[in-house]
Amino acid sequence: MTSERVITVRAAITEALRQEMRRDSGVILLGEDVAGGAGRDAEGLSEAWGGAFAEYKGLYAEFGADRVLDTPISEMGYLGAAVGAAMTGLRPVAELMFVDFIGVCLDPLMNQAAFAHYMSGGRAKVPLTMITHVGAGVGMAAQHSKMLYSFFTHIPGLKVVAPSTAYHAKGLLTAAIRDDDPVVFCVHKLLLGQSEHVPEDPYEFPIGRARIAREGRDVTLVGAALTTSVCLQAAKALEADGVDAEVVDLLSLAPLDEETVLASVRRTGRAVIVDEGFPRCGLASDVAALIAEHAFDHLDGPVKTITAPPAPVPFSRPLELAFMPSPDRVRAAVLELM
Amino acid sequence: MTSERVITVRAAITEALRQEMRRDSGVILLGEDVAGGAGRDAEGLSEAWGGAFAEYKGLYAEFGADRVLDTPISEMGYLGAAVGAAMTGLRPVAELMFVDFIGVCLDPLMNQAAFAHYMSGGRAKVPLTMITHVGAGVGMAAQHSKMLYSFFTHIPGLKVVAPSTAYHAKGLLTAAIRDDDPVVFCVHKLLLGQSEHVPEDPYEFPIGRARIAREGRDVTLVGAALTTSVCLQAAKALEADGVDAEVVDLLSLAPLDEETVLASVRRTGRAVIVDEGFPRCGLASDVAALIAEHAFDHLDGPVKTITAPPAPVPFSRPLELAFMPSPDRVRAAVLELM
Amino acid sequence: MTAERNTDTSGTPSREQTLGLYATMVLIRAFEQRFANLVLKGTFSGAGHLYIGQEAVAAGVCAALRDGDYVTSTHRGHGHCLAKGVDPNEMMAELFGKATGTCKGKGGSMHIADFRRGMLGANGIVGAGLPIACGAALTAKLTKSGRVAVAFFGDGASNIGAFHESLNLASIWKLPVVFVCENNRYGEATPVEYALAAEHVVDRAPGYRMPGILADGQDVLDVFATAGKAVAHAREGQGPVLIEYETYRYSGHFIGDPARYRSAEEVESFRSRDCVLRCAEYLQAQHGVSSKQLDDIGAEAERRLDEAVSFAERSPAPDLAEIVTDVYSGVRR
Amino acid sequence: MTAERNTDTSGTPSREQTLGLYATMVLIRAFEQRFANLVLKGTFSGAGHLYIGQEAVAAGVCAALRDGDYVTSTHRGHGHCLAKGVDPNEMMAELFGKATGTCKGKGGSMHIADFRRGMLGANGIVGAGLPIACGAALTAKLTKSGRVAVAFFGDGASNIGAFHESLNLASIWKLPVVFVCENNRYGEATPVEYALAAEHVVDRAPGYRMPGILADGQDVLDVFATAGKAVAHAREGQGPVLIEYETYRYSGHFIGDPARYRSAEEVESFRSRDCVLRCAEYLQAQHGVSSKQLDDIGAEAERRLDEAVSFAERSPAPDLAEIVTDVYSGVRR
Ligand SMILES: Cc1ncc(C[n+]2csc(CCOP(=O)(O)OP(=O)(O)O)c2C)c(N)n1
Ligand SMILES: Cc1ncc(C[n+]2csc(CCOP(=O)(O)OP(=O)(O)O)c2C)c(N)n1
Ligand SMILES: [Mg+2]
Ligand SMILES: [Mg+2]
Repeated sequence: MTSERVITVRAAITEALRQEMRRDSGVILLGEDVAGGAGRDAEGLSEAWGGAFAEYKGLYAEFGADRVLDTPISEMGYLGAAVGAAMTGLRPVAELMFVDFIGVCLDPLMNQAAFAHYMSGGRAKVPLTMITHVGAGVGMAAQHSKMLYSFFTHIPGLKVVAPSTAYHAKGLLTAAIRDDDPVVFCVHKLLLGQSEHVPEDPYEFPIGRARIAREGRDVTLVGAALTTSVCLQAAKALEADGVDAEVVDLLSLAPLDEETVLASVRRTGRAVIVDEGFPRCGLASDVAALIAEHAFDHLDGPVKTITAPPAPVPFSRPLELAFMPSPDRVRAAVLELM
Repeated sequence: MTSERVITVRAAITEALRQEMRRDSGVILLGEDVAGGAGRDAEGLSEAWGGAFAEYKGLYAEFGADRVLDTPISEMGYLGAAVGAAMTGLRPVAELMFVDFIGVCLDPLMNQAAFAHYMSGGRAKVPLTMITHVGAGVGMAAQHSKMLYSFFTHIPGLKVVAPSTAYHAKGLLTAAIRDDDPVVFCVHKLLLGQSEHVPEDPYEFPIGRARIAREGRDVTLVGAALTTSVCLQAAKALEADGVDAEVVDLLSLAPLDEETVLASVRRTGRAVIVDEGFPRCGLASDVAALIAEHAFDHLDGPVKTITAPPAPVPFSRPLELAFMPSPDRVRAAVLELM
Repeated sequence: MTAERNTDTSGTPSREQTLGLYATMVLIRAFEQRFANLVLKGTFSGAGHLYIGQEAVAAGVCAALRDGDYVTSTHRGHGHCLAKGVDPNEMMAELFGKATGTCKGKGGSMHIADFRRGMLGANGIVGAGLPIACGAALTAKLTKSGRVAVAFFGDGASNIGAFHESLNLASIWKLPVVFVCENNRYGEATPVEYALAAEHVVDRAPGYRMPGILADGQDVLDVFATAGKAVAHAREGQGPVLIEYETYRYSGHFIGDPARYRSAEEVESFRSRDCVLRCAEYLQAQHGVSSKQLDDIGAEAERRLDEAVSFAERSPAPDLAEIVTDVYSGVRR
Repeated sequence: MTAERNTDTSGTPSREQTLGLYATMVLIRAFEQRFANLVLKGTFSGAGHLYIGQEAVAAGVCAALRDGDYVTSTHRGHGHCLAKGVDPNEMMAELFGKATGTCKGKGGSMHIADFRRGMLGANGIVGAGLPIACGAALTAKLTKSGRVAVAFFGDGASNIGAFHESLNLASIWKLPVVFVCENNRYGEATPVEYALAAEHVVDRAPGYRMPGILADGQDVLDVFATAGKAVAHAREGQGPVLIEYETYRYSGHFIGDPARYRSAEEVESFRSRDCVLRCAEYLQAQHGVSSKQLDDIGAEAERRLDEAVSFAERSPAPDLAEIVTDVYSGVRR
């Protein structure tokens, strides 16, 4: 595979956007500083940022101010506008810089975008994609480090994806933009710089499909976003313990690929769900409950969950690192099951 | 018990507020039309509403405009102000008329109230109570009928209660107002008119404690808010099937009384969780996962969950009624377990 | 039954246009009366917010629009729907929760929407329609469709964040959107003079570098003329406009609200300037329309509603399987 | 090391007051320089938003406040904290994530709060401090404590809903709160003239029936005088005031931002009006303060920061058990 092109998750996101914006003139991008230096083309100061996480560099240069729109700090306004634009024929991609900011703009997503199709008896279409950044590990504390993807998963009508690699980031974002329903694309900040092989041609990774990131016989580790790599590291470490762990990478949180999860647990008889989100009413308990209800007869032991502690994300570096699920915690949980 | 005083949940809420406002001059009430006719005292037109659900009637008359404050339609503004008032020594009770409106004001609750104590290293205190109305059954469709208590339960730092009777409504609201942490008080609209015995003297029902609403040997039914009565009706019907069902009424969703739930399931060996909320990442899966992880060895069968369907709340009456968990669905689920 | 679509979007309406405006107002009032009676009879559940008293605003504004133009509405949206040309049969069926309703019975009064008519939806969330209208206007601007979006909202909504963010966004992006504030003096039981830290909602327009117009919302001619100017301004690419119409809702906030927060004199003072009566007088005085003609319009509205009600009554309830359909569109581009 | 608390809250500051203002500005700048160097050295992680260039606003406004008065801040809050009297040792320890920090190391730069000093918190959410300040002002009003609340926020924050709702609420309730907008020309990489649909943020004050003041945020004397008037107005129960200070941040939005969205000339034009230099010149010209005295103030600030940094370095990291403490206060009334 050495000759294959390897790019980062960040570059994969840029590429998916560029290709879809070329493919369909209805695709627009809006958010805070997705370009930067708005209105300063004359002075040659435009596209100063290309997004707070630099995923949009080059898009303003190629598609211009009509399709790459910097917004004021008005999440309720521009996310609601994205919903209205989607209802009337465009395919907006709106960025919510940090998922934590959903506190100021949940309504357009929940009561409007997610429900419009249903409330209109199937007439409204809201082909909206919201890209947002989730997760801890960057030292930004409680208001900039949450996962919150369980909120979106809870809301009927929303589709929710969380890529774990550059390959899936490009495929899922492409699928999200082409989907006629609102999709929340949750990318973990610590994944942005990670690289792997990504085909140059446009492709979709289907929303609603999980993958087996590693095959194993003894226990099923379920991960999403960053915790997929945590599971893979734990699985590697468990080899020394003589444990052969399978790793399921959810990729789509809604709709959830229940069959892939259940089939794996039915094979292994053991399950540990690893989720960086908060413990209560989160993704881990959602998947654990699915297993406890539909794979119960195949279980050889309790369904274990490993999540963030029941606390806001702390600032202090050692605390923040201990806050996030680690391969050691996963390994310890598995060994308790064996 | 015939001689005992019987009042509605609505009246129990009024009484708890009146007694706490008399007890502590720092307790204030604010929200939209909690009085009504604001500024019209001169014309004798004040307190026209006493709240959209008439739970506050008489409070404006007794405590006046300084302590019963009508607000503009500015949930972000007045809920945020309630947080600031709580940080500086008052004990505000803020009403969010319908929980669905959290879409316009989640931030003051999540990033501010819930996290302030933690982010300040324990220095900030936010003795805020938010009263909000949840649930379907009143024909108000998708934007006025959700539960959403799982959102609050997900957020570390918040306490969340959901009374099922007038007795618990008064005791939990009193406890919430006296608590130094932010508490979300979720009352189901269909409970407001239900009556039972409520002592006249002030009392607290401890936050964090569930109750056994009915004792039984064969299966544990777990309910909250309105579904507690659904479970009790199912339990009654199951007698004819020869099934002796125990009913656990959660009352507090955060902190959760894990011990009461687990002890019951360890006795009965079977569990059905009944929750009017949406299925994904909700309360039902949270409790089911708790059981699957910590009472697994005592389980005689899968942990079943009964929730709302994976859809927004429909308007049409027959659809709305079928949308809500029913005793029949609970009974059927139990019979599958026996 | 709606006003003939206005092409000359400025000045005084022609005789036919005025007759159309009158017919629209009469239809709206008749519709709301029927609705109120049905709710009071307990025919169906749910919140009902009557538009009676404000008919001139919906009629006048929508008459200044073209079919393809967009409208976002509120919890008090029946008038906006009818004026925008939504079918009364489907609307009534929706209120009955029937499968033949505008939204298959899934939306109800607060969510009536008809995308075929540019009616992007009533809304149960105060202020939520403003950003959506900005988005529709953005589509119009980027696709150069020449369309305009109108956001209807109330005096109470002018104090919520979405109002602020929408007006600012529309102004900096020069969006073809007209913000129509129906100042009916109350947000629920709260008087506007208590909740609004300004004399008029339009006093806020300069803070967004936006033209503001204050007009008599009980005079359909005034509404038609001012809306025409604002819509033309937006359509010509000159950016958004904020209009405040001074009006009044005769009934309580919802069906059943005794409205104890206002005096009988106040109600009377507004009723005495009733938009329907004044339009009738105008038609008779200026255009020699006979009372017979006016009665016929009233009778036609009643006939139309008999038809709507029986259509709704005859229609089937949605199949229970519909509970879980239309959650996802399932369609992909 | 903060400005001596001002009692005569109006007019020109005395010699001593001015020296205090100068010392505060110098301390803030020195603190931010140290902080920036430590971040660039990779001493600790996290976002760092420097206040350099805007020192006159924090210094001048807080000098017009009393100890018991409240302040809500932003993501760019170090200057506000220092000016309000928060201990530099504890602040530096907080930035190091140490147990001795203002927040036990749990909050970090964007959440520094010190309730003992009325400092209700920096905030990572743009606009979130405004409603909180309204609430603090409500406490002051209802308890008749005579206190005042100040909400610091940026030009970018003036376009978010919380700004609108807070100003309206403060006005109708006549709250003793002063809204201090620091217009430093940018919200992240977005120029104010693009994002703000008005020439000045204060142009929005009339829409809330509120006095608006526009002043030179690079002139600490002007800031002190205007803040004094506004604070007095609020303290006397005359209601809220909106002040806009025209200022500039010399560095990028965050430490590491090359700030390619602005020209070198623009930066220079503001640097040439530097608040610290101008105050120094004023002290020399008007009060015959020697350059030696000024140097001593600078030296004292550096000494204070040597102390703060070594305090932070010497301090222990929080125990890992602290991850789950302070989630609930556990206390009950
Ligand atoms: C965000 C939000 N807050 C509160 C409500 C409850 N509510 C419904 S209508 C209404 C009053 C709206 O007043 P106004 O905007 O003047 O419209 P009007 O009812 O007068 O037509 C309120 C407070 C809501 N639906 N949404
Ligand atoms: C609600 C919200 N939206 C976006 C952000 C990201 N953000 C942090 S600071 C900032 C710019 C703020 O600009 P301004 O208010 O002018 O303050 P300044 O940085 O200039 O001091 C933005 C957009 C945020 N923290 N919160
Ligand atoms: Mg109104
Ligand atoms: Mg700024």
